[in-house]
Amino acid sequence: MKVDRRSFLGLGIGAVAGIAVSPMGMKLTDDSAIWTQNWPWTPVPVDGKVNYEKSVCSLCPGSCGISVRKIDNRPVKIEGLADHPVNDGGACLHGIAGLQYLYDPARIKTPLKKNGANFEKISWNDAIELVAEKLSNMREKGSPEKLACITDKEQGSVSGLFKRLLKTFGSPEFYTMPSLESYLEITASALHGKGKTIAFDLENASFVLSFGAGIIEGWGSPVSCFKANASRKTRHAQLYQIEPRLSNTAANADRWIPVKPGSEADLALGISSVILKNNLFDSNATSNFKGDLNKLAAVLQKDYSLAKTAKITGVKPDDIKKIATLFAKAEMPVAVFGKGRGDGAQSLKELAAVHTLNCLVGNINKKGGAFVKPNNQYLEFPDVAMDSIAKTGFGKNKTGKYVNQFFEEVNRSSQSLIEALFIYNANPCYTLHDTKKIKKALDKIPFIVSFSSFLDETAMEADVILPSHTFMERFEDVPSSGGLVKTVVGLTRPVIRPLFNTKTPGDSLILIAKALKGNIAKSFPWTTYDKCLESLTSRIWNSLSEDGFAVLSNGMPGDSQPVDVSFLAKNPASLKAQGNYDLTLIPIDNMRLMSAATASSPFAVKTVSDSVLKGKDIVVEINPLTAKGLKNRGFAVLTTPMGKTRVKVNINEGMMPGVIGMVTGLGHTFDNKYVSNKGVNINDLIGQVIEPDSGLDAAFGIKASISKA
Amino acid sequence: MVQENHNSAYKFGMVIDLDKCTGCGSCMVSCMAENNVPFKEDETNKKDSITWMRVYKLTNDKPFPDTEVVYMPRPCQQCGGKGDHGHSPCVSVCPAVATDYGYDTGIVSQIYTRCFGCRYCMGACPYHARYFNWWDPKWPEGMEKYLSPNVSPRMRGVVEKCSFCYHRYQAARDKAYAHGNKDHIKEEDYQTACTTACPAGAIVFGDLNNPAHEVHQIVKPDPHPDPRNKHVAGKSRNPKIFRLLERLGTNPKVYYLSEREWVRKQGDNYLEGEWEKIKNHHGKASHG
Amino acid sequence: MFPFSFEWVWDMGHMVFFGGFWYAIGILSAGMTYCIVKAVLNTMNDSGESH
Amino acid sequence: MDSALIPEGAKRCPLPKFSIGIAIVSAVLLWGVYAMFLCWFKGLNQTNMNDYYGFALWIWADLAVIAVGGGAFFTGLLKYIFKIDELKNIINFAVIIGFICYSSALLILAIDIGQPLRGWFIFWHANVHSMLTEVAFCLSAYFAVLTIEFIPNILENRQANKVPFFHHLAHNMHGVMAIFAATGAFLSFFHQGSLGGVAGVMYGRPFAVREGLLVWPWTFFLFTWSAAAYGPCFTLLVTKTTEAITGKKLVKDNVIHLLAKISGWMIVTYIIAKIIDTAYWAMVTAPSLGFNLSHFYTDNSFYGYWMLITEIVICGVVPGAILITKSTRENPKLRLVAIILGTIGVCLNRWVMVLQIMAVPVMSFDTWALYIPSWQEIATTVLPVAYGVILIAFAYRYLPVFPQEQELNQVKPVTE
Repeated sequence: MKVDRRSFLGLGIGAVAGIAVSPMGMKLTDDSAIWTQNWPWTPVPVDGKVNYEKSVCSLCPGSCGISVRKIDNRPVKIEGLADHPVNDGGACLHGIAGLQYLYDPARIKTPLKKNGANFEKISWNDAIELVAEKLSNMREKGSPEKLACITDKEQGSVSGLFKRLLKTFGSPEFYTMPSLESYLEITASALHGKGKTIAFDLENASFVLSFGAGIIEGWGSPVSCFKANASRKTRHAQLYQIEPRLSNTAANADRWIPVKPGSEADLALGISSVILKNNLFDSNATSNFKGDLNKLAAVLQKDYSLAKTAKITGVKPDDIKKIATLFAKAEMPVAVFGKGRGDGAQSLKELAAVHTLNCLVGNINKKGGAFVKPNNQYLEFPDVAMDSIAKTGFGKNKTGKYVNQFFEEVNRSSQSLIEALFIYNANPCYTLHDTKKIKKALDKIPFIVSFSSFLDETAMEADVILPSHTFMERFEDVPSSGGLVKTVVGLTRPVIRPLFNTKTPGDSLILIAKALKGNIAKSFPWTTYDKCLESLTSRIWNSLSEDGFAVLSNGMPGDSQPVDVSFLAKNPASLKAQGNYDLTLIPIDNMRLMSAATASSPFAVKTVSDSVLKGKDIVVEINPLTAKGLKNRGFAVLTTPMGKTRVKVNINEGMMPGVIGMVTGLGHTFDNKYVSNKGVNINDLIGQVIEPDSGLDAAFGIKASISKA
Repeated sequence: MVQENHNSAYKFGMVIDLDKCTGCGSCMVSCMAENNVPFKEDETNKKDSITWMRVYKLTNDKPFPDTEVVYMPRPCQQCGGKGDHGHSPCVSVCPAVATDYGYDTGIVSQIYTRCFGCRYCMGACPYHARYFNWWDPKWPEGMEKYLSPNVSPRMRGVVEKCSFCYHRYQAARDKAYAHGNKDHIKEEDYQTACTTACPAGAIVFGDLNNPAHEVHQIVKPDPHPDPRNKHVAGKSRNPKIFRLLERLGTNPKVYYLSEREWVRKQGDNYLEGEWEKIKNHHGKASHG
Repeated sequence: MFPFSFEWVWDMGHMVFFGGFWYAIGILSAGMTYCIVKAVLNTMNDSGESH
Repeated sequence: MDSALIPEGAKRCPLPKFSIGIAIVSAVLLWGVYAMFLCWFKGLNQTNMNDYYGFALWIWADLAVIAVGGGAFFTGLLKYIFKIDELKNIINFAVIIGFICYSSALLILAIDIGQPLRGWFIFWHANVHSMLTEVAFCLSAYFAVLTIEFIPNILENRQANKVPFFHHLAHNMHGVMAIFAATGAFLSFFHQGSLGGVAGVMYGRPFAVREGLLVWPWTFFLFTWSAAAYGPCFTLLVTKTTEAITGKKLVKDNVIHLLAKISGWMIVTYIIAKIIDTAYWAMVTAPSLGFNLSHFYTDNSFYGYWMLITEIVICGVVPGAILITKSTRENPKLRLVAIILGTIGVCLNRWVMVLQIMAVPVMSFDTWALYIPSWQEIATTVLPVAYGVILIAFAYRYLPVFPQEQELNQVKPVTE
């Protein structure tokens, strides 16, 4: 058959028509749509049996109870635990995003050893051996006090084990990072004596005078504070917020009183001055003052008159008087300190001045007031075995009183003050002021052991990393802290089998102790940390393991407390911000960003406003009066004595003129693209200013200038 | 085509106390974790950042130091549409019935496998409650293991939005069935993820049709149409309670409560002088 | 589109809309069928004539 | 080389020259095709659209090409139903332009949707209450009509016409073309209207929403009317351009004048309706929702009153006035100005009814959203233009598109 053009054409048309009417087209169309509904690269979560586990979140000192929803063995969601004494069902965004930490790209999956600029993987045996060898050498040289340790807190069994290791090893160099809890203890110690802490009964107070405390910005135990704040409306209680910026707390308060940065202590003293002058104080309470009250009163009358205070603080004299009267006459007043989240730099002058207000109006250990209570004591450690090397070493003086001073001394000294450093749950290279200086100090320490779960800024500086399980993979006791009225211990429990080749920090320590042999091994008689925990908490273990928490004390301490105001009576000077520029840069604590050892999760960073972070640029807040010549959302160069950085500008009426606000918690540099390399770390721009009378880093900010980029 | 709306049915709704809201973001994260919402490297372009629950920052625009700020969480408003007949702005425009109005719950659904991504619904929604998957959802290695099987992750190219945690409704309904009481879901058995997460207790969720539910007691919805606007139904009889853009007649099921007048005023648009005239009538129980 | 897809409802909306649509499609296909059939017939007639 | 395909008696440029021209335009086309595949394989993150701009450049392009493609249905309606016979001299070209416009619109829609492989759900799972559903159905059906209307012209190609079946088919189709044209007009009325309805029914968007008749908002009728009014302007504009490029007169002036006159009166009546609609919306509809007119026009310099004035006065009243006045209409320069303005006017109207709706904030605390398209969006929008140029070039070269061409371009007998 001859196929001519015509029949070929006909054939073609016929074929096309045939295919068009055949079911093939429809089948293909349908199949392709079904394929798009089941794209293999879009995950399909596996179903299974739903079950819940109780645990405690230890991402921040809040110690909230959590309920982890699991599908078979797979945790899928963290929620607040109903009826938990701390948070009663509520949860903060960081806790809810907790599972993201489990799968964080920056997690350390196996022990690491620094080799030149890089890390190489090593086995647990080799890692422990390496650490033990270094430490043994130090003891052999007779200088065990050259081993130092930095953790996040004093309380809890893990810190307890670190301290114990140091003690039996022979070193007094145990430090904790600054936290609200540490400031509460320092304040209590200065005014009421050692071994005590302070709590604020925000749930019942009828008038809260907050000196910058970010009650709804992560201060204290955040969820508990949120709840107390929310109940304020129904209780008709009032909140006056004193700070330079319209923070969320200030916005939610009944009144916002803008105050010049760094003059909060002066305002508190000015208010005390009014209270004393106008006889607004509680005369029963003043009987608890041991001496020096008269001296303080004299100082106040002289240096903190209304006019002078108004001049220093920028608050109108009438307002100061009004606040003093309202506060003193309120049924249940409480003055709260700890700017922002309360874990940044603070001066003892400010802490003491604010707390003196509580003492003057007699609300100590009264409902709705400030509670002065003994520190948590629920762990029962057996005695530590110490040999003579240990005893001599342990008896030596610490390098610095607080961690800031420690780093300063290490930097200053020409000799090698510290030869080995343990760092656990702390990120000083990120969270302390003048991070360059901190890194320089770490460079001077020849052997650093990190117990971090994540390869963060400080872990990067380590020589050996003994990676820890995250809080979802381990047991740990979590004592409540941060000004919470109740004293609660929670139990963090593993909700998933460890994902990587990591260990509980307690187990790492037990292994190190055993490798060090002798008395040190003897002081760590436990086979595992879990057994150790059970025996240390044996008194409350039943309650811990069954309910997930144990309430150590519920109500308010009944006793009256002696008050010693001799520190303030010496009339310590208020610290000035460093530098000679016209403006002052201050940190802003934002609830949606973590700024302590734990970095924010991807979810948390996602919620951050574009007026805080835009692309990779940090946005600073500035009043229109100060922002002359700058464009809203435009670029600017911010200069402080510590350096320069490019920022974006958010011109904002909620910021006091003359002040620049920059959020904390950005500018991380580790390997998690969802969280890191966004904005700058404000601690790079602020230097530390040590308060001479206390040894605390009290840099509330730094002088700065800003100009068009 | 007026359908019987909500007769002997649930009408789930929410009231958010803006005076209690702290802008902390718990609701946003709880929502994202509950509903398998993805995240990407840069989420600072808020115009392409999927946040079913978004918290807006409102300001009174007064100069320092009289500035005030309030946070406003905005889930999908689950509009009942004009006259509350179920013709929500988005549902009525979806060409493929990929979003539908549940007359038994009052919830606006979204069927991801049905949606073909025309985005008409997004244009129709004045609340920007709808989000498009411009990207394939991707999780860092291993992180997909935390995804919940209750909500399917969405593929690229479809629209998604808040569902009032519909899977929780289904679970509560199953529970009610199992207890032999299929028509009565307990208030505490069905609560959205944002509601339970809110540490300030600012969100109250429940059945607006059920006088026993707290949300009903707070909102006190007026069963009659608004005499000033025939499209508006279910207006709150509490003068401190308002809905977003109520005048458009979208009839949202999300109510807001604020003591501050300027906040209530920002809930809608008013011509000059209009607010002064109507604020005193606002939400009054004119009849009933 | 068809009465057997599940969102189909026998209401005014569907009947008017699809009534109009199928009516238009009907006219178009009938018209085209007419033209094609007639063209085939014409072609056959042509060849008849030429032979 | 290809002379066997060129209509008898017509003079065309040499094939190499033609090929070079086509190659240049094809390069642009390929650029668009590349962008199109990027969008299909990588997804719509290739665009600068976002959750505020779910509808953007593409939807505007869609609406605009459909509006200017309205010349096809309207000319068809006039020619076959109202029996204005002169229009037979331009109807083929109007149909081709319409065919290009509608196929482009369908292509853009296929790129624009997030799940192109599920695009058919709009038919299968149709929601009859959605304006977009109506658009999809009528648009596809009308595209079928345009194809049917285009087929006879293709079959009239010198070689194709030699096939008896094709010859008869073309002839028969001409015979019943009135029925197809009527169906086309019916379908066009609804899809042009529904495209207007897309905006008008968005009662959550005070800038878009309109009151109306039964289920149809006023924008429904305005869109149909404007497509009928401005579509012929575009037909005339493309004809004029083709004449300029080919350097030949292709359609007689009386035909052009007639179409221009009809277009003029349509524009005038449309613009009166549009002014009434705008005034009612500005004074009644928007204020009832709490909006002043100034809310929509005074935030930024782009979306200012200038746009409203340009659309209604400069590109509406002015071309209308030029085209209804005999003297100005028959002045080639002024007529050209009018048809250009008219084309711009309808495109601007579609821009406003798509993009400004998205830009205007509705919640009092929301902000204006401005948008600049990505190169991928621009390339895919230029793609249909290149495709159109190529199709017109081929059609002109090989099909007897303009019945008056030969008459108008007779080579004068050389006097010996």
